Amino acid sequence: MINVLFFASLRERLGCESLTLDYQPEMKLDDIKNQLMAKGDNWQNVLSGNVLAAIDQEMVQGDAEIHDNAEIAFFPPVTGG
Amino acid sequence: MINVLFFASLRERLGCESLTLDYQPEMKLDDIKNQLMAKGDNWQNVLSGNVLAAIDQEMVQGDAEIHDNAEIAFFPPVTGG
Amino acid sequence: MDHNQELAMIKVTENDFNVAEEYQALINNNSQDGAVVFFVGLVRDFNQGHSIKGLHLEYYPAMTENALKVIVEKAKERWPIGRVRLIHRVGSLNINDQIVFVGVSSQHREASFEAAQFIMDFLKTEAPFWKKEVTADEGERWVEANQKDQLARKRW
Amino acid sequence: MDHNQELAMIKVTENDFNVAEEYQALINNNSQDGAVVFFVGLVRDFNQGHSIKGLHLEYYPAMTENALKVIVEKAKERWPIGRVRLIHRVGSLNINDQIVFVGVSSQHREASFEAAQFIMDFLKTEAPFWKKEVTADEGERWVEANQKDQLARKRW
Repeated sequence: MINVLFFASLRERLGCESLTLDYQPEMKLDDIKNQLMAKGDNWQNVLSGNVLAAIDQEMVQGDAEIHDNAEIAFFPPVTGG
Repeated sequence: MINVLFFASLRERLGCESLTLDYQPEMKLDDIKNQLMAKGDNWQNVLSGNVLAAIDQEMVQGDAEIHDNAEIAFFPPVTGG
Repeated sequence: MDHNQELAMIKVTENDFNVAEEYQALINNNSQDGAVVFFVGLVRDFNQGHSIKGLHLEYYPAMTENALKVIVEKAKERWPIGRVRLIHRVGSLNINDQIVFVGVSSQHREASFEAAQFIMDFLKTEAPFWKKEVTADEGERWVEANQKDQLARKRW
Repeated sequence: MDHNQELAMIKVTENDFNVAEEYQALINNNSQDGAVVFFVGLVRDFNQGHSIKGLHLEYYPAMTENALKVIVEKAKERWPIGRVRLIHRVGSLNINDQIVFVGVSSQHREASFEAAQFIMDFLKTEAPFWKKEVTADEGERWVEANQKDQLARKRW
């Protein structure tokens, strides 16, 4: 199982805070993203924008590998400070 | 008349806090300095080092002109902050 | 308080902070450091063309504090600094409220100034916080990330 | 307090200052500035190879405060800053005593950070203050001007 979290404007625009996906061997972050974008036009639109991602609370790029039980997070560019 | 002030290590090494000199038309700062250096070996030594100067409380270079009643100050490089 | 805790205090909290107390924690029993630099960020009344009434700060609880630790560690590797204190608030804030505090001590001022700027530049671009503003004219809006902050981060 | 006084407070004094009060004076009724940077310089226990017991700060009473005003004016011409507070102590100081405070507010953090550094770099090289240290090993000695400070000043 993989836990996927969404934050801030992504969470609001998707109307979703978290979901779970089945783990497949050799998955990369972009595979997860493509799977989510296939959920519909809104998912496609929102996730094709400027979206950052983290695996197990560390920022990663699209080619990062996923392990079983990973916590994946998608969020917009950060605006703290 | 011209008032000449000395600060910090210059004051201590010269053993002098202030003195007055007669004003001469077209005097420059370097003329004052040369006049003071002629007072003896110690004055020569101390004033030939790295010495800053101000006329009427503004930092100036050696070619600055002196006016009557000017306040001239000589001091070492500053070390505040 | 153990040694590490004293050298770097990092906190993400809903509570306000007290600048005088943070300053004391940077200088108490610290006679080797002659320089203290700090930065406070506050909620302004106007941002990105909108008049602001307040804001809400969202974060990623499992990740944010650790992201800040990584940034502070990078600063410590890069400059000879003494103590660091970094506090970032989350939740609902009003105009003039304090948002963020970064305090750095060092022997000489250059290290403190540069490390404090480095920490802020990385915090602004890499730490998972998101601001939603309550505007006077358009209701609520998510603050957009700033090109200028990306550039500031790239200079290091 | 008139408008100018509020925007730039400059003081040369034997008295200590209170960082919390200075911070309040930078932010009170100031909802347009989202950034406050400040620097505090303190007496360290070790300098230029000597263990220090205290120091005496000499200045040029007729000139020093005005020299600081000129430096602050230059900073205000160069960056969009709000308020500036600059305090420099003179007379006898002990280890850990506060020597100098520079506080700057601005809308965005870059201006405050740069202006505060600019003010310190010019103060260190152009404002008539001289430090005489009381050392543990060699009695009293005048602090020597620092090549690094000259370089820092030249970057602007």
